[in-house]
Amino acid sequence: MKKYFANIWGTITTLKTGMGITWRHMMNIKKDNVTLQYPEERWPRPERDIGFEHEKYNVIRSRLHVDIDDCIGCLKCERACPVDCIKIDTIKAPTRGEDIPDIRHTGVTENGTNKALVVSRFTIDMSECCYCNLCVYPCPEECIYMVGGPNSPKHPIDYEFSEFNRKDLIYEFSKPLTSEQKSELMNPKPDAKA
Amino acid sequence: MGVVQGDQMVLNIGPQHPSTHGVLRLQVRTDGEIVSEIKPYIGYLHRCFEKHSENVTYEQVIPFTDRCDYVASMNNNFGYVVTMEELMEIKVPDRVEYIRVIMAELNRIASHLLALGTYGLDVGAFTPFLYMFRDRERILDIFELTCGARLLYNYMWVGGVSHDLPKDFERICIGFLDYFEPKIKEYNDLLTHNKIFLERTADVGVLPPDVAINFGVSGPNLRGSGVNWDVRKDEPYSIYDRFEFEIPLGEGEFGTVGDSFDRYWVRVCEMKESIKIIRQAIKDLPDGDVFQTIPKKIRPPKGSIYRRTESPRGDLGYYIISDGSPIPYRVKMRSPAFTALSSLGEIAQGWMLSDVIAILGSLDIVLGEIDR
Amino acid sequence: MTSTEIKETLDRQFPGSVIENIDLAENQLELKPDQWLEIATFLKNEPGLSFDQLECVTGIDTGEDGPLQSRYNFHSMEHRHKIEVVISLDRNNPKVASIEQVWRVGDWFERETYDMFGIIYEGHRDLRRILCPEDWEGWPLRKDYEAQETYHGIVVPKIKEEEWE
Amino acid sequence: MTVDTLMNWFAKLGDFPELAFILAVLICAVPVFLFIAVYALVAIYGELKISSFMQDKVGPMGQGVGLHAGKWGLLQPVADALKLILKEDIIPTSADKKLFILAPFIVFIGAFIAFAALPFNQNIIIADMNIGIFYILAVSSLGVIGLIMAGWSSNNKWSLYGAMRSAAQIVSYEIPAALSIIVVIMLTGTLSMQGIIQHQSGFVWGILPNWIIFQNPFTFLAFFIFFISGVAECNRTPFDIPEAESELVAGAFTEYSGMRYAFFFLSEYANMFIVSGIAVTAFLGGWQSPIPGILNSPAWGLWWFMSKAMFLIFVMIWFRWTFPRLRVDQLMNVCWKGFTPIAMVNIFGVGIWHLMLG
Repeated sequence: MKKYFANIWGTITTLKTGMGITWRHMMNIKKDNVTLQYPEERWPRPERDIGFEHEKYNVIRSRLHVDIDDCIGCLKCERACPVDCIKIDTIKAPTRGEDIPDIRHTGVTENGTNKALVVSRFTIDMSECCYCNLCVYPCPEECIYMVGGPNSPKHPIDYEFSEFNRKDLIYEFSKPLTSEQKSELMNPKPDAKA
Repeated sequence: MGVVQGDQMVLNIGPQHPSTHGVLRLQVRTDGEIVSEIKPYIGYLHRCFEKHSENVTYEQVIPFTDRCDYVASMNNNFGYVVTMEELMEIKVPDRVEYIRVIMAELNRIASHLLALGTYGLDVGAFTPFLYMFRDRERILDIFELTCGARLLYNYMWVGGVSHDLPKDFERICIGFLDYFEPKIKEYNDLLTHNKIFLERTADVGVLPPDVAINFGVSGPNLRGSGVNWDVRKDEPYSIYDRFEFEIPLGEGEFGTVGDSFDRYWVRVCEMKESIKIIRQAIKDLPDGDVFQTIPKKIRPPKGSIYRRTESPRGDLGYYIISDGSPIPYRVKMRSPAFTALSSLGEIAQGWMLSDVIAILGSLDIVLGEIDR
Repeated sequence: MTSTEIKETLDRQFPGSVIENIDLAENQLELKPDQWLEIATFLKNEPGLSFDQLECVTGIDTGEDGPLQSRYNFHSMEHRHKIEVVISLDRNNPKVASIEQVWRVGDWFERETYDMFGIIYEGHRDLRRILCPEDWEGWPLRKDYEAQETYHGIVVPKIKEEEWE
Repeated sequence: MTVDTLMNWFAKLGDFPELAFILAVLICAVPVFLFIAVYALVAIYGELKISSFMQDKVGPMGQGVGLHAGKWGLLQPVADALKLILKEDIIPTSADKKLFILAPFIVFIGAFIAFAALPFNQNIIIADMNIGIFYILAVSSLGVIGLIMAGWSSNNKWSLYGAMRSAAQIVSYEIPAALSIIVVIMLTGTLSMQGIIQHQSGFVWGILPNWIIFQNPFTFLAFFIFFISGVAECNRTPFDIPEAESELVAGAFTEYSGMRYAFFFLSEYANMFIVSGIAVTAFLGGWQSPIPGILNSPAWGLWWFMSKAMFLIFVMIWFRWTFPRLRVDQLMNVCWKGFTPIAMVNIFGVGIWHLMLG
């Protein structure tokens, strides 16, 4: 009998404690609220003072970006990708380290490397990307990297890069080449060689 | 005149069901509300982790380990890199070890928060779930700050970590711990000590210690049965032998040792122990370069190794066989949730349908890890 | 007990069952498949060994024409020692006794190994595929595995197509 | 606005009693239906907001009409209702079609006709029957039939489980609820709703209003037993095992969609109002003001009744977002081993108290 009433009493007190907690949360909603009204308000991205310059290096992994002018077509990132979402085609440049204004190809990278190859295709399928960051590290020219967040000058609202069409998630970074330009590059005219 | 006999009904819980924690199918034979037989069917989330691993290089396996136990990716990475380092005989700098321990323990808290929250959801309490998710978000923010990803980190690498800690990491992390520690009491008041919750969990789904060992159940589930076994203490890997922490055991406070409540309660206590470990680790965090021991090319010597580590769900074992090439010959993952789920048929037999859900929740399975 | 002592104990109890194999590491021992169930029961019940926990069962395909291996990792909660048992099986007829009734966890582990390697565990009460669908063909983790063309009319993708379009 | 007044008014126009009756009933039914619909929108909005506040979020919000859900998300319940109405109405092929279609209406009718005897204020009561409270208790359990029909006709195991559970639950919890109401009937000596309320005017213990809940400790207990049993009858957490979403998906409503589901939804909220209405009438003085003697005009009466009922509905919502769910057998234990004996003892207690001190 005693146990019976102790049981009832325990039930009442513990339930009361629980109700007190929800009540307190309801009353303090102004202070406790953790949600934001998404399209109007945006979540402040964590400050990422990681010791690098923000503009150059951003730790957040939202989207891959390639500075195609710096790419030397070494295929290291393609090999590093565990899901094979990077596809690179290259054509041998007529002259090493020389600009080709027709196709807006620059011959020298920012680091001073002379490019031997013209990157005719650099496609990243972001719908397949697993955001593992593995392609970023092998790059000798540091031209492929993850961007995102408010610090990023390239894609300021990067966590919202949704598309209506799956094909739009296939990013093409290389400069567009027409088929004539391509064949011209592949079969260089004798005078270009000289 | 025969005996009145109830017909038994076969009921399929899942693959799409609110409380199977993923895509799991339980074929349940019921007599009214009483469940007389349970057969779990798994494999709906099979993504060929082991087959994949045989076709990618060693460093490319790490993103796949992330996706096995997607709730505790750091611990999965940790287990893999610890195994690989033992195979390759790499000694990583102290700073890396400390960073790894901090991250793994933070992720253990995050994973337990999810486990406890969804367990509350399984027995019908909605609000604790959202409170726990609120705090889990803060941990994910810390991870995002550190490595840029919120869920699938690929943070720990063989021989190091992918990013050094941000400058004010210590302040942020201690700030989180100070915020989080009092919250555990709130959860206890709201959910754990709630009489209805106790009624639902205490004495339900008792897993006796010998059965638990026989079924290979590990981690909090095993400790809930009162078996003192924690890989961090008993087979210390990384630098866990440098920290002082206790191993909470199920005591059968409100029922029998090894009931659902004990498994739940062990997780609550483990969060406190993890906080202790993180505080110690942050205090002793040494300086150093985190990248110096990362090998240029991972080419382990010929041989095989089996190593287990303590993931939030239990003993996470990696069996790696190397043939000397940069591509693993075989990677086998011994997932703790796999063995835990295999015991469900035994412990949930004879309970009611609602209890089956409660027991399943108390085992804290992650289907991504079971099906791999 | 160290692994050499365990080896000696086993050799004493079951003469000729332990195969010397120099390729294996120190804590591994290779056994003949014949007496496996008896040895397993001995491993569990012998007070000096008392391997009460079966940590892991895994299969390994040793290559082209090599044998399949079934490997078991044991651990003793009481003595805190461990051992790994390797059993080599004929590739074309991989059969070994099931230890599912000694360690219940072996149930799913053996099913998984059966699923992936086609190793048949004799005496297993419910040997079905576990991760793959029941009517899947082939043993995926064998090195000579080739995926089936179609499954219920669905084309099984093999190599990713070069173009996405 | 009682049916009787209307019929008397029609009688003045001419001698057609049958037609007058039908007309009067129809005229009364339309406002009640509208009331239920509007009240359900308010209650849904309240539930959304209160639950969100309890969970540290703000719930539906918006920056004005046309954007999201209007100012403070006021349009959210309207959007919910619209969605339910516009959704495709699916009837499973193997369902028992007639029963499947009929079930939601029966459930709704059970809730709907109970409104006839609820006294909103001194004048607004559709039919002030002399067996009012008995009538409400009787018809509000009509919904069980609909639930069982829904569960059976869906031809789905989850639905069947939900229906069986809810039948057992509702039938069991009728008993402690009715036993607590007996206490009220003992004290007031009437079954009429208005009679019960009129009995509660004036003061008790000097300062408290003479509501039945305050009259003696046993009635205080009786109120809680009635209210919690009422929560159980509404199938709300912690007694929501019939539709326990983490166990039974959605219980008896699993196969329903669109308009039919909306009817179940509506009747759940209507039931909440009825339970609160009875509790307010029987224990909390109905439309009586909390300070007896002042603010007792019919308009204030409506206000008092509604605010008391809404408070009880708030408590139900509060329960739902705080507690876990009970198991089936525990639910029955609470009913048969907890509430029923206490309610029985209560009757004696009230009787003895009334004899000795009353």
